[in-house]
Amino acid sequence: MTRYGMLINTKKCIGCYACRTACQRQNGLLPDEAFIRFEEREQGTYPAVSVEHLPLQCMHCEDAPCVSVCPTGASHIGPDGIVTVDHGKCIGCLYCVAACPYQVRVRNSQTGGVDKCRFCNVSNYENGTKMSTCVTACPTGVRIFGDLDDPDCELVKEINRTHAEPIAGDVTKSKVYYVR
Amino acid sequence: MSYEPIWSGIIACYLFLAGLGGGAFITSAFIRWRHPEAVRMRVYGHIIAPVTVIIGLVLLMFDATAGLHNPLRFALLLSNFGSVMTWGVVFLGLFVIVSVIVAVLDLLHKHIPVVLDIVGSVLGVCVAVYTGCLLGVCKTFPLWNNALLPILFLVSAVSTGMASVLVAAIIRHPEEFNRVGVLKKFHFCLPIIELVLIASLCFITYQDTSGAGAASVAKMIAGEYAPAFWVLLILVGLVLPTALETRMLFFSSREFEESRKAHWISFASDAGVLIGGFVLRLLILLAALPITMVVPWV
Amino acid sequence: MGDEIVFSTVSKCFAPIDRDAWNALTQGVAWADFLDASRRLLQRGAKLGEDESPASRVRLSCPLQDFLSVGEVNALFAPPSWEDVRSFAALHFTGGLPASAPPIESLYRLPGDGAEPFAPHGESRLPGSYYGESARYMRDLVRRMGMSLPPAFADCPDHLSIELDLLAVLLRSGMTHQAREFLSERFAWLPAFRLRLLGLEDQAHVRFYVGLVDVLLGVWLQHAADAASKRPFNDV
Amino acid sequence: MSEHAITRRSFLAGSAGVAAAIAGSEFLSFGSWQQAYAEEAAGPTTTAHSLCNACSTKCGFTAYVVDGKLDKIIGDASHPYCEGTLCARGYGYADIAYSADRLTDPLKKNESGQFQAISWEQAYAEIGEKVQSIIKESGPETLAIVQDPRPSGKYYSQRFMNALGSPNVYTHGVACNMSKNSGFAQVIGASDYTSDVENSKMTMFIGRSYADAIRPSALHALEKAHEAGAYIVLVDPRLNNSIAFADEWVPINPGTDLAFILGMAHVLVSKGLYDKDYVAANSVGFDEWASYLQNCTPEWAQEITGIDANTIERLATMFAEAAPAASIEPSWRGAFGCSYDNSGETARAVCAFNTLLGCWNQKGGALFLPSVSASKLDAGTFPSVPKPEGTIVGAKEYPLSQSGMGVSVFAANLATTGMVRGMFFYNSNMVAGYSNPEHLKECVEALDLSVAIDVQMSETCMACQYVLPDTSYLERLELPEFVSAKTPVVTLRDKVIEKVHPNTRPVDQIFSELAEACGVGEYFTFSVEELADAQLASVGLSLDALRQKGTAAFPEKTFEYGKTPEWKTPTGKIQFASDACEKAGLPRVPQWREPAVSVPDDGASFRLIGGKQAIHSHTQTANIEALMDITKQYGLDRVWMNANRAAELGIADGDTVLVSNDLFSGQAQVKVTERINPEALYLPSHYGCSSPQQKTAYNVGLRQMDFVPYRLEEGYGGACTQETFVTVKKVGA
Repeated sequence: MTRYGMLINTKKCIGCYACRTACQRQNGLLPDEAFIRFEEREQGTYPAVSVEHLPLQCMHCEDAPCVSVCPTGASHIGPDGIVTVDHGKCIGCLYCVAACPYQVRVRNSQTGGVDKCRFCNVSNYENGTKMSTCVTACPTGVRIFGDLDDPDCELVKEINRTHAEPIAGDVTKSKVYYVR
Repeated sequence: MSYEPIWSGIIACYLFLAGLGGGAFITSAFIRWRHPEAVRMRVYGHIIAPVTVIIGLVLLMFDATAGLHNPLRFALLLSNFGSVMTWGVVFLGLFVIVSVIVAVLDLLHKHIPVVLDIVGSVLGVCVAVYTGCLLGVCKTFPLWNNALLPILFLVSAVSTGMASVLVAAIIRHPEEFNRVGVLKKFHFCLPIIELVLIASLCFITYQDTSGAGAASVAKMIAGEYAPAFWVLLILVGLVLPTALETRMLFFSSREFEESRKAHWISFASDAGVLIGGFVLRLLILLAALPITMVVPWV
Repeated sequence: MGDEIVFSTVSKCFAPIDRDAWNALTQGVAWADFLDASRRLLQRGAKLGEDESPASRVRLSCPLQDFLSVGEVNALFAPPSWEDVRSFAALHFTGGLPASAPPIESLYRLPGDGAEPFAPHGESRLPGSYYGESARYMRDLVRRMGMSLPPAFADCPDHLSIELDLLAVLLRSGMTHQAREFLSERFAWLPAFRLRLLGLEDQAHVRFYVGLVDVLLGVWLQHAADAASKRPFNDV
Repeated sequence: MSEHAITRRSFLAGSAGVAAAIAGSEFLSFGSWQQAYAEEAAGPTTTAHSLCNACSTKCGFTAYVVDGKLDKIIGDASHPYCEGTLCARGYGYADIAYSADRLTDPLKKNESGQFQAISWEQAYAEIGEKVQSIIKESGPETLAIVQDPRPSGKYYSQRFMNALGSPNVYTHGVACNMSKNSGFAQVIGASDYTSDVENSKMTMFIGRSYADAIRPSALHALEKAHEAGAYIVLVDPRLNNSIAFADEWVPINPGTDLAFILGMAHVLVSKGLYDKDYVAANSVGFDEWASYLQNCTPEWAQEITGIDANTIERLATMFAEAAPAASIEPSWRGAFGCSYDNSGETARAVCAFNTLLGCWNQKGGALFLPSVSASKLDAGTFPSVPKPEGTIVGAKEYPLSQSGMGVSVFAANLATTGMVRGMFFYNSNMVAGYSNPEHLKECVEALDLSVAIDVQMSETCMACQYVLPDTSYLERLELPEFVSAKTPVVTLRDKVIEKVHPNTRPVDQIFSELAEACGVGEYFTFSVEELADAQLASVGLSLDALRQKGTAAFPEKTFEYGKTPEWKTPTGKIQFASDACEKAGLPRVPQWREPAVSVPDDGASFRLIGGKQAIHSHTQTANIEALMDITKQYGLDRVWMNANRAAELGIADGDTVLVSNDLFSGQAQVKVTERINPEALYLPSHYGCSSPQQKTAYNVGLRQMDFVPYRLEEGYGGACTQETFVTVKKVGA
């Protein structure tokens, strides 16, 4: 079975927002509709300071709170395990926005519906379609996309090598792993 | 880091009106049981209940913009029984049906089967509790994600429901208002319970390990919402009604209690309860901050 | 017939045309006919693109006043000079200026499908950007119907002038049903454009243009209503 | 019902010349069209290669055009600057083509100061007449043009000005990297070099951040260097985002980089750790400098820079150990491109220090990369323009300034004297970006003729009499761009989409037609296609071939390590000592020079420093909604203040403060951070747009330049953009 997932190496992230704008272009999003959000943490005191940039996007949880709270079934988990919003079913109640622990769901200010990362890089991964996704556009190669059930793919090898983990532990069975 | 609340005024109205409707129905049932002579007040309660809930539902539909543009999508609301909102739709739907039937029967001076009163009251409780659970299952918000909130919303719902019936009585039928002593005593207790629940909610939420709870409480009681919290919710919504009712119930002569002046004092107290009920929901919606991944709220 | 004169006249008012054409349009009988046709089209019960018996025209009052303010009606009865029109266009139908209000549909719609036209006030940001969906639709439609766009409009096919011109062509070609459908779909952005015009300072001439837009809006309300109610929900 | 010819005339033309629906043609409703549009996956897709215009790097990308509208853009792997990835600005700035704030028609300011659309014919006629009368009355040297170099723009603007007989062709360099380039030229005879970061053992960055002012390939190199274990040092008052791939932050006091370099040089020289053979073989004036350096001890430098003497000594020693696979990176605008009265001298010190390491053209050191250029073209088709007499205005007063860039603001400053009477601006927002905006606005308004060519209403456009609407970079073919790299290439900005606004014109056409109107049309008798093709033919390519590939390499010119370059200085050697500097009133060897303005030690004052953010460039990207939305969501327009200083002033994170000095005063929110030197207040450089026509950018944040007085660096002419201080006060306190 294919179980798509992603690795995000925050040690390489410079917080440049290229992934956000590339994603907007690839997916034709509105200027204020971003599937990737960022947290930036500063630690230490001057001059011994460190800074961490953390990009967050839909974790495509196997135990997805957005899916369980959605009253119309618009948010659902597709056959390939990708959490998907059926735009024809969404009423825009925003319950999923409130329920998502990662706050990565956005309201489309034009339709009122809710949207989020669609793991669009699948097309690139499966048949090499040229895209400007967060994975391919990142100038420092922060992200790796792949099949979590394929032990030979780069994603799984890199997760094992770096001991990457979901950002908030096991709470939602997230399929996005982080190196921090 | 700034945070834009997900829901605000319209949803606060909806939560408030849904609770108020449920509370009003319960009030009517209570009046029928303990004050059968206060017929008018009972009718008011029975009218207020469906009307407010329906207004609330319409507001909810307005807030769900994508649904508003494509109304047929609302038909899908019953497709996921794992969702609290779906259960809410069930409760609200049944409640509206029952309360409308009861209101019609009452207006036509037909007998209302007691079983309808009981079913309606149970549904009223469900609706009120549901408004709390709706928020409560959002694990990301410590201010919501606790078992106190549904109780607080239930108490507030009954309190505002009673206040609405009492206000109507003061304006239209003061003579009945004078005769519902048990109801008033009961009504008197509720803001005190609410005060205790709000204090507990703040204390417990403040201890949340993520920091988001503390930040939410701070935002509510000491931050940008502090004036609304202390003046509108605590003072106008809880302390003032308690103080006024204490005077009316325990330190006034029977004559004064039945004077028009006293009625207006009660009116002020009940209006305070209604204001407080709305502000409570608004603040709970606006002040709640989600748990962040790495950057603590300051 | 003759409804198309309303649209072809307003079309020319928003387009860059030369002095002779402007004078021919506004100083002769043509303008009176335009006003006459507008009045008729705004009558309750009037049917777009359908002939009426001369008798039915007699019953009528002055429906212009139902849709237009007195100032606007006066402005319509005394159209501005070509110099005034040209200088108004230079200030307001030109992009990138503080008081820009180009009559181009894309600018008043958010990108993407099914967008509700948005009402911008005064000098605030226009909600859309150039060459949106409506522009591509108009481009395709014009092409499909075997016509071509003049170079000056090559890249804003959803300019008000072109939309109106096409409507006039539809009516002239007897495609009444299609004209109604086009009317109901295409004019939803006019309230937003109207607000934009009202926010301009140059009120003397604004009244003339708002008057024209109000004639269109009146026609839209009168004739699009039935078409709109037939429209199914987008989807479920 | 009468029927009039006029009302029956249509804008639409049918195939028979009559506008009528053709029998059998089908009307398609919007609803059905939308459905069809969605189902067909949105029409045919075409692709074209272009070059980004969001910053001066000009990365190559492939643009996908779906049904005539720009869709996604993907960086070209073959382009040496982007290597397949673009930055946020590139993705966002492409929206400019469809921006609602685009200029659509030629504009002229009327008596009441309002812009009004006029015809191109009128604009050309009036401008041409004015140009000719200025030339007649005061000579062509009173005309000037300022441009931010772009492939076609730099060619056509220079040709236009020279054809008129004026040598006054300026770039934005005065407020960018001119002091640095000029200082470098004094030492190494070249205005720039490239650090071989990815192969280095140690590289030091002074005021430059690859992660904030992004050139993707540079970022790739930095990442590789970090992974290979190179020691990367950031010398910057601010902990910039490059720290992800760096090992040490040196939080230097702003404006003191020169002392820091001198301190390190002292260590190398006094301990004999420098490459003595290299210095002896390749340079002149070393002894002079060495004797000056005697007093520049690390302890001395510590006093000035705030950096511990041990750190200075340690870093110098590490450099010596890593040499020659080590260098100080050339930087760009950052700390010494144009910032201080000592910027040019700092640049000299940087090159002098690198010489001590013997790292020129060594693997991991500092390289002079090869480039290719078009050879001379057929003078029949492309008539050569006679070289104008005289030198560029400002060269006399600022003898060290690079004539290829020129002291543009000095020229503007002469407007009030009548020595400069007419100025053109192409793709340049001088008024908002180069020095004090209020002052520059007055200068431009004092001109007898001022013409701006741009795509949106910049502050410079606002100050001009005429504004001519350019097509956006996506709507035209430009001349080939030759790029120096380890393997040099030539790249192409091809036309991606049709013109969005019919009445806009591409830069080549505007200048050719302007030239015609000014009576020098004989030099512009060719099309941009012809010229591009001829230029490419001269290097063995063709326009068609380059259109297919976007980027073509010249592998035979590939860089080789170890070759000693030819030093293009007056002495033919690396110059520790410079006669030209002495003549310009500066020391012969790089010596410590205080910044012109020192910050009062009153507890409330800060030196105001600028710097790029990864999502913006200059003032031109601020009006892009997708980029400005990031600014707003993450509060990127906040000023950065050191946490201790903030505590002393009673300022908390997120507070609104009043930033003021004697020139300007404005409110901003504060980011209280440990990431900045206590002496500095960082104001991101992209905000404070004062052009109401840029409706997204207008009034967001503060503009650094508003706080900067008009001042030029001695000898070099740099705009001294950080020679200013401000006080900060909490609003409502």
